[in-house]
Amino acid sequence: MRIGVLWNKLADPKNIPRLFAFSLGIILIIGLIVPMALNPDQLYVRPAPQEQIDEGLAIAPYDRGGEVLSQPGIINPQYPDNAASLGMITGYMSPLAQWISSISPYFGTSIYSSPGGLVDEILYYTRGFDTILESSILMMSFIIASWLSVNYTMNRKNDESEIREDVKKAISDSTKVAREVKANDAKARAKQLRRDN
Amino acid sequence: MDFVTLGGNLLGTIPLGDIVLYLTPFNLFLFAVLLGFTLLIALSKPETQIEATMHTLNNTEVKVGPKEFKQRRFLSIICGLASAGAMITGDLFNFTLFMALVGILNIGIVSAVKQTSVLNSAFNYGLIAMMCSLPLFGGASIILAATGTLSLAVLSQMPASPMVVFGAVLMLIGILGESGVAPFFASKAEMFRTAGSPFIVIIHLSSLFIIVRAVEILLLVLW
Amino acid sequence: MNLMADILINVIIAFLAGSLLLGLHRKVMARVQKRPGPPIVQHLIHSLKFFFKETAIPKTVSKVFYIGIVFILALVWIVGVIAGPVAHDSLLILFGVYAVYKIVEHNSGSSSGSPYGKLSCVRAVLSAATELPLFAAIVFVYLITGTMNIGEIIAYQSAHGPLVFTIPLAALMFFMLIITKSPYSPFAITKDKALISGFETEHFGFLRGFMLFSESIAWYVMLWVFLTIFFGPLNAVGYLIGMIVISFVTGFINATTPILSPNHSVMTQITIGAICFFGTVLMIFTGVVA
Amino acid sequence: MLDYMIYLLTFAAGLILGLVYSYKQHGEPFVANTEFNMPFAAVSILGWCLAFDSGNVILSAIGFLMGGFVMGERPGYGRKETAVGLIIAIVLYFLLRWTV
Amino acid sequence: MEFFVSIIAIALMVIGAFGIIFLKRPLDKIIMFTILDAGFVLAVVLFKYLDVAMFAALVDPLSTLVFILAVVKVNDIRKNKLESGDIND
Amino acid sequence: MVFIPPYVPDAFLSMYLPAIYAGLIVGFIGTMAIALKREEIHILILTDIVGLAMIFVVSAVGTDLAEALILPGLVVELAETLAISEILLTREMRKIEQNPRRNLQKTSSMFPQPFALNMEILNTAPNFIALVLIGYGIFLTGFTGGAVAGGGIVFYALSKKARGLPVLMLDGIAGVSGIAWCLWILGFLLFFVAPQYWLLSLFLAACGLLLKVASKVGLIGLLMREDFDKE
Amino acid sequence: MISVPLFFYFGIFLAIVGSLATAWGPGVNDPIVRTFNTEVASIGVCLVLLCYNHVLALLTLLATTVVISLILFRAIIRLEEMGADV
Repeated sequence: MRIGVLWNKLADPKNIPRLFAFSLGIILIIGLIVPMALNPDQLYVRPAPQEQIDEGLAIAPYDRGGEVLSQPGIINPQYPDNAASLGMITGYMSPLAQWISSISPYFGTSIYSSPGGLVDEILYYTRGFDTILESSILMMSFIIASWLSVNYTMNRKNDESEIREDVKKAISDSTKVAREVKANDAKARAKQLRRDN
Repeated sequence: MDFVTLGGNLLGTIPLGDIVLYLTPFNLFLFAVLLGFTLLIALSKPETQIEATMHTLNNTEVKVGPKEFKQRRFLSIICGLASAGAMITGDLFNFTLFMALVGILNIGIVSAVKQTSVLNSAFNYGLIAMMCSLPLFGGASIILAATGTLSLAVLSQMPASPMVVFGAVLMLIGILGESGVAPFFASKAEMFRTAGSPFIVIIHLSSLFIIVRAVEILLLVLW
Repeated sequence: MNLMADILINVIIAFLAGSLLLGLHRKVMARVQKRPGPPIVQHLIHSLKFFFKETAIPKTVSKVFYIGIVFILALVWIVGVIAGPVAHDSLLILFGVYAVYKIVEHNSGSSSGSPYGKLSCVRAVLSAATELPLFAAIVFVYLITGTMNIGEIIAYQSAHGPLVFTIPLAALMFFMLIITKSPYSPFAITKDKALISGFETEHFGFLRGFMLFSESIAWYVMLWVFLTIFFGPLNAVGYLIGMIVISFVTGFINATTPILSPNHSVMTQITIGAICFFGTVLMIFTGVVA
Repeated sequence: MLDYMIYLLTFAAGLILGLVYSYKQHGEPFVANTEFNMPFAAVSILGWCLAFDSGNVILSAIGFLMGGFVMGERPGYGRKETAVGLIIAIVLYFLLRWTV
Repeated sequence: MEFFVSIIAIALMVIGAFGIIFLKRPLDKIIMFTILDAGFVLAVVLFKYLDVAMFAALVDPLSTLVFILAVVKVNDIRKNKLESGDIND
Repeated sequence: MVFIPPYVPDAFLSMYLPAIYAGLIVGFIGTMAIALKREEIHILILTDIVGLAMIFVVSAVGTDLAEALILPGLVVELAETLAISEILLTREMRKIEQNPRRNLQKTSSMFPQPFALNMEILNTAPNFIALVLIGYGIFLTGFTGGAVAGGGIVFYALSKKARGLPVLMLDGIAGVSGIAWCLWILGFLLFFVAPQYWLLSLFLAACGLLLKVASKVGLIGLLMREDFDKE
Repeated sequence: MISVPLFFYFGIFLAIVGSLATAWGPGVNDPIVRTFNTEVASIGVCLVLLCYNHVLALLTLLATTVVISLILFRAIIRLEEMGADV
């Protein structure tokens, strides 16, 4: 193929996602031969899987120590000096959560995120700016979607009469279409019957 | 590699927990330009696009309706602010998030128009933007796994391992797709064939500046 | 010397030298095509003339941008002069200047409401690909010298010899950018004559004057950056000869090549850029480059 | 840098003056003039020599003005004169440099 | 004990997964999806996260409902199209 | 009792490689399928798989940070899917609108039509399940709570009989979520300006986010009930 | 003690099988079927998250999966209703 023809194909928007996907896939598969290993020196390290629940902690798997409103939990962020009340959120439990933790050891997930807990500390405090962005992304896409549906795709004002007329015009204007419809009708019924059996 | 060799002397930082925004002359220049353009966008009214009509001697006017105008102006201002934020952020994941925000806003700015060709390219660009979440977030988290940090200040002091290079390559392809350059230009370029010049300029502006910034970030990470 | 005076002098030099060089460029093209061509000073006279013409603003424009954009264009290239010849600052700032220049090109096309400007604007988006070779070139310069500061790059070159001998392919990439930005170049899709004057079509009077003014400065700054980061420490005569030679060469190239269709132009640039990029990477890894 | 600016300004002024002057003299359509114009050649030689070899800012500026005047004539005129002037000036420049 | 429950959970999930993939009729797929979800809930219970299991059990009927609605409506539309002869095959 | 180890436990170290390879393979499968597919709705569905690969790669790090990064990433995937599918619908509708004769068939309709379906579960269960989900979501707060409560609202809205787009309600929801967003920003800033009020900031942030996400997800339900509605 | 690796590898297996089925499974030319098959992959991802103890992420994933499939179904159904050819 001549290179010009190839380049012309690249100018069609429809081909671009596919080309992008293809190049991304190639790079991903190259990743399989790259030597990879997890660096054990990480931020916000968590205990081994199931360790806390096996020990029977009431708020497993999110127990990071600390006492409610008095002692901060243990937490290991990048810049501890930028966060003045570090660990307090991790150590905090709402009264309701405290009550639930006293009755059963199996509700740790719910308890430690209501509100407070480690993930909340990261989401709202040490990396709160990320969450602002994430929720802004959410908000923006909903603005786009709801604007489109309120003003266009779901807009009842241009519904009913106009669309019906369009349909009618489309059918009545073209006798050819009508004839085809009739012809195909029979064919389709026959096929449908065959398929049902 | 540190900030100083790339962008000039460090003028200051804005600490927000783990995410530290920083300012060098280079970042400040980009930031100021983006804010200036955002201000202009907030002030200006869209143009009327005049085209010749087929088979007659008349002209067709393509205008931006009042409802559409409000929506698009809002989205463009947010887009300007988001890309301005991307210019000064000092955190890898934060940067990818800014990019994702810019991507979705770019689609939103043209989503209200009537031309199907524009919508078509917006849709295709949207598909790319969705796929980009894998290389962008994935690349950032591979770098996180390899080095144990996301802060650019720390990353810039670390030597690059093959894994970091792979993460950076992933991020690079994500950035290329999201900002629509190189072989992926078509989907984004078609989006500009619509009226509303003050709004579509921010699409172009944000993607160009993000490439500029991305190169700085990749240099920081890799060397 | 006073900084403001320095900036002013450099801007005036950039404007005069840039417009004379563009005139020379046009003359060379004309001679290659066996036409007498306009006098060399014509471009300068044009630029000055437009400041005294009546300025008309079309009804359809988006006014703030339509007027603001020409000042931004002029401002941006003055920043380019400051960051380059005056202060010897970071290369990345010059890169940012170039990026803003593309935006201006884009927006002055689209803000007018004319279909020609619009097409030029869409093509400006397409040609965002020219950024990448420029980047790659800057990155390679950075890799070799270990700095982004123009002053330090000059110092490096005075110690180790011009960079063009070390990384010729990167210089080629940069040179391609210069070709792209030269008038009538095969890659100048935004100023294709099928689009009248491209993005400038609807700018009249002093607005056009400002545009021509900034274009002259842009040409000077780009040549200056190219000569500075690849040909080492030069004196005024060296710069003069270098700029004239480059104008000659681009004139020859542009006179003999047809303009490419938009997507072909973009992909050609990207392909050349990619080849040069991988070539340079290969040279670095095989140890050809010290 | 100031001197370079002055040179450029005077050179451009010379170019423009030359253009205006030669259009006053010759209004006809384009002709490639092959005649060698002695007075202009003298101006050109003097101008370029002053510009390159005087070593004084004001004299050089005047020289650039004169050189530009000849060089800036309308297309087809003043080419040979400029060439002669430039060659002589450059040769003189090197002679001066090597002998002194 | 736990090992046997694990095996049961995995078996449920395998059956569900392959059922979804290989069965032809959409309604069968929905049933298989319920089986898959049941296996998953079992696994969560094994991991002793009861609140998550509760939530999964609540969401299960929800997603099933969404699937049923979608399948029924699509069938409706397709039948209409076939009957009226809009599509030819 | 050691609550957090100084380094990543061995279990996560050994799980990293399989997880990330799985992520790469899933991503490869998804992208290749996209590269081979032509129909756009199929590509839209397949991007979902690519999003799953993203979750793999991020979660493989196995720290609390990784979890905090997944959470919003998921919501973003959802949001982008919604916006893009809406654009696809708009495009097709515009196409039909511009050329109705060629594109409209007899049974086609630009707007969702009711269909006959009578299910017991739609009459009895919704109030209860929706209530439980919303209550649980409020208890959880934050992103997760928002998603859970939003799921409840979706379910409730789906099983309602009213037809027609409730524009007024949409506006109200948008207003609520805007205020919630402001709450959240306020809480975030308060953290750094006045750290002693961290508890207040925490509740502001958490409740703001809950309201925001829940109202947004609930909005989907309102939009959807046009499509899945009974006669 | 339950075997975490067992569920971990099984989750990976389900995710890969599910994505393969989504990509090239039987009958996937029907978009409804394709959307069904993504559920398999997402349950696989859920298992992996469970093994990593990313429980809150798991909750969110469960909730968003339902909503995403709802959105996709809506798009599919509307497109079919319109008779659009995409």
